[in-house]
Amino acid sequence: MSFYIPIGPQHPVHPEPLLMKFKVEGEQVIDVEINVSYTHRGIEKGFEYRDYMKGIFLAERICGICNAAHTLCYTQNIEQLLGKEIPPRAKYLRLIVEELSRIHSHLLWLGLAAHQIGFETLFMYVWRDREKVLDLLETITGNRVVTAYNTIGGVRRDITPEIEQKIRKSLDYLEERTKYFKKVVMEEPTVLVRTQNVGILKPREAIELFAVGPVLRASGIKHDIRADDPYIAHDEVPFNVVTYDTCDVYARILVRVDEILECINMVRYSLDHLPSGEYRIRMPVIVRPPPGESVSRVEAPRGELLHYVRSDGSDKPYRYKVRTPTLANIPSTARMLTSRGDYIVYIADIPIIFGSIDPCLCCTGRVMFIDIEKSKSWVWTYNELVRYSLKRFERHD
Amino acid sequence: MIEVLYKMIEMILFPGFAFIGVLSLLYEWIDRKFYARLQNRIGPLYAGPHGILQPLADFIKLLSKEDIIPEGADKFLFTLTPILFFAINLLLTLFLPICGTTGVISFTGDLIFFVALLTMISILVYTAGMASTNRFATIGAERAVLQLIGYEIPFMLSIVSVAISSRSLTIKNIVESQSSIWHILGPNFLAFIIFAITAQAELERIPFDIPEAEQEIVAGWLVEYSGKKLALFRLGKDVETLLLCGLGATLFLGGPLGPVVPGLEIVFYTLYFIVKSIIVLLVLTTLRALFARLRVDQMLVLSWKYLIPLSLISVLIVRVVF
Amino acid sequence: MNEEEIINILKEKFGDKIVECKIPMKRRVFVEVSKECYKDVVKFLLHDLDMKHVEAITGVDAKDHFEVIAHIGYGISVSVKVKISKDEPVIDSICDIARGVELYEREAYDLLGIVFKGNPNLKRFILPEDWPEGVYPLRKDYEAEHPKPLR
Amino acid sequence: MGFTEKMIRWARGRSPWILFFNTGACNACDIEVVAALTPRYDLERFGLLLKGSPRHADILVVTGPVTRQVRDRLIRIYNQMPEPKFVVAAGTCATSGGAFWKCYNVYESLDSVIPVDAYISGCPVKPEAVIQAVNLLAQKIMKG
Repeated sequence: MSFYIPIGPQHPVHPEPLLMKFKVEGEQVIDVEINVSYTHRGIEKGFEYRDYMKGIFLAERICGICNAAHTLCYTQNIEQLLGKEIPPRAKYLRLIVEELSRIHSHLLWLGLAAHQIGFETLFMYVWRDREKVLDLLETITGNRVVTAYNTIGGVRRDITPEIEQKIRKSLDYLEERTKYFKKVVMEEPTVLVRTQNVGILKPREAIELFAVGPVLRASGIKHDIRADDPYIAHDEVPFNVVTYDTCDVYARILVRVDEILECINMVRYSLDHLPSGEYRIRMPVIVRPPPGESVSRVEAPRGELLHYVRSDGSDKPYRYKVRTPTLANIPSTARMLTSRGDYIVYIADIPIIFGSIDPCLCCTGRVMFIDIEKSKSWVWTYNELVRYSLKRFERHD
Repeated sequence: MIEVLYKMIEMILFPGFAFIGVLSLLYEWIDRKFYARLQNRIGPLYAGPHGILQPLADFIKLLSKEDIIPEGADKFLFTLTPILFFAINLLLTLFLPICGTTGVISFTGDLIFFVALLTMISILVYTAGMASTNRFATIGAERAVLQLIGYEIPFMLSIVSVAISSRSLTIKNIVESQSSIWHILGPNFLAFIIFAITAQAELERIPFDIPEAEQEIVAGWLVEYSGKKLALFRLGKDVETLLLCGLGATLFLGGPLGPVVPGLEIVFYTLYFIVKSIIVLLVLTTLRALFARLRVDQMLVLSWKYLIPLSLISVLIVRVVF
Repeated sequence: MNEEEIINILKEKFGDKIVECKIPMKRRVFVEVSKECYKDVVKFLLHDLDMKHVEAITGVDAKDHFEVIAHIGYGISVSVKVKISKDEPVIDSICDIARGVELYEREAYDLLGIVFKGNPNLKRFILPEDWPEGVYPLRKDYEAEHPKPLR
Repeated sequence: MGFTEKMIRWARGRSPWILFFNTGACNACDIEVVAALTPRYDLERFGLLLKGSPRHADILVVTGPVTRQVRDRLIRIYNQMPEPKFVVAAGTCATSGGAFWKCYNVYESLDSVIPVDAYISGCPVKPEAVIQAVNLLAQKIMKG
């Protein structure tokens, strides 16, 4: 007897609204439809009504957690159009804020993953230590999460020596805590049982379905935009691409934890080699880039983020396209969530598998549902399901 | 006549419902406060001194909320299960020896009756889930029964090993047999560990809160209940926590026994009982804070592969020693 | 495998079908291709030059025609651009050679109305169910306004 | 009957259970509201619990501008909540549509869809502001 579980659009563990419809037999998941169109706000049309300077604030609000990556990608895109080169100090400052927001995003995800498998204590500890990074971001950029730090032509604020001391002190504390979390994740039996060989994505499937970021690297494929196509100061700051090859949720946890340690070293390195000089070049208030188009790519915490802009010489972009990392990971998630042959997915695994790609649905506001096996015919169409659940839930008064 | 009146007072007031109700709210407060402390948080603080009235506030608020019965739910069962759930739990607390070596009710072989009713509670959880015909509730109910199969046998065996070591099935004798050494210090230490793990499963708390897994199936079998019914369920669960901690204290830590000033036995007995059951409660709360939630199939594997053999060994040890 | 080599290989493989190509900056190649050989160019890039990663497909409503741009590649990003006429916006889909691209094509279909022949399920994709048929928000003629409040 | 009335109001003020719903926000406000539950800010001091099912909760915290698809889900969830319920609009997006001016798929503000009791401004909402809002709402409930 198979029936449907609609999880969402309101669900305690996924902060964002998404509707996942699972065809289930007993505890086994057979099929999935992921509908994430609830966060579609029509941002691309919004860009066409804003001039380039105001566009930064809209780009920032595409996704709250990885907004440093979005503003970086946006400003880099416009600078490529203008053909302007930003001063080296600005490059390093942008790199520091980008890596700090990556630490904050990965720690946030680690807490949420622990919450999804019911490990409340680790969730509380990780989020308590995450406050340290948020304090750092607040001292540097003035705001805890939405850091309006990058602007066209450089950065808005400079780092003073005492801020530098503060960063170094917090980083030592963070490094020691992250090592402790890594030990907990690797040794805690219930965590291992819930994450090992769950949500399998083989390397061939990962490439074929165009997975990006930690999901790709957890399947053993060594691709990272910071290494392949180094932007801002990534060619000078050394770092190694972290890969694990057990292709499951456990590998994704470890990839992200190791990446936190990498980011800590990168920020330390860039603090030691911070070039002097001014941190921004003068820009006219109304920016009018020459007609043309440009593509800019950034390694956001969740994967490879791509911005494409086409300008026609006026002060508003003619067309602005954003392709977010979670959009690229949705096909591979659908593949992970369906049981095939001996690989069985249980209902209890759904939150942790879907959580393992670190979904940032507001970025993905442009994705709707995917049918995996085309041959499947659903018992109900979408509207019938809504009517059925409406009748079922209606208040009895 | 005086006898009946005295029994009534005992039933209603002292070791009976009023006392148990207040004590169970106190236990929920200790549990939440200790759990928050383990997570480096402060826990409820502003409802009354140190937040001690927080469970009371939750209970009254739920009582005053509107009570919704979903259209498709089977009305009779939907309203009956919370009342039954609360009533059985309260009835069982009468067996616990709080202010003396015997509870309010005690007859020979009352341990078997006690344990039988405990299983009844899990069946009630299943009917509650099935009565509210919400998809999540049905899955929660199925998981409750699956879990019941998992932990019921080791739970019984750990109690049996205590019964063997004190050679009787009545709680009174078990308590008296522990006057020399507590069961936990003797060969029954292994039985205590199994009892703690399976009590955690009976109370559906973190490592085993699969039927109510908030992240996966919203709130499991509780999803449709609101208002008075939810209040009854929550209070029933608090009383059940007190029940199992009390049972743990009685079976393993020698119930209310301990050095006593001759005049005020009752006060001392109650104090001992409360202190010992709080110790068991703290053990359960640390268990709750340390682990992540298991999947249903993993839980069954754990209980059938590890817990049952362990409990059989403990019964064997006790049989050899006594 | 730097940018010039890619352009040379493409030039001698497809000859005159390559309308125009330029290198705006390091590790970026813009190639404009005629409509017929769009699929073979993508196939050639993906398999023979072993770029094996399609990042995105962008639809652009240039005033008199549509444009479809496929961004391909891990390290060096090659953007293959194709012009399609506005009254008959049909192009063959590259879903069969690149499975993960299904979403990007359906997004372009939903927001711009470009039909991708061969896409297995080209259905409503991002917009809400009650969105009127035939209205494509990203077209220049569409004027964005907020939905009317209910209360 | 003044005493029971006062007791019920005290109880409602002291144990506000929240239900969280993100109607298309950029989830900066979501993580800040959840951050308010973690050790440093710890909303559980006020007896606040994050509940999963609309039946259990009395305060609906909504973040983000309401998109068209989410509108009828939001109304259904609002109907499912038992009677003395309150709605908190967290973040400028919920109060006034925020930065998504001229984006076609977004309602102007939350109170154009459901009645709202408290507004928290800020983009994203700071955890201290969330605590302030919970306190004010609790006082408002206690005064009736």
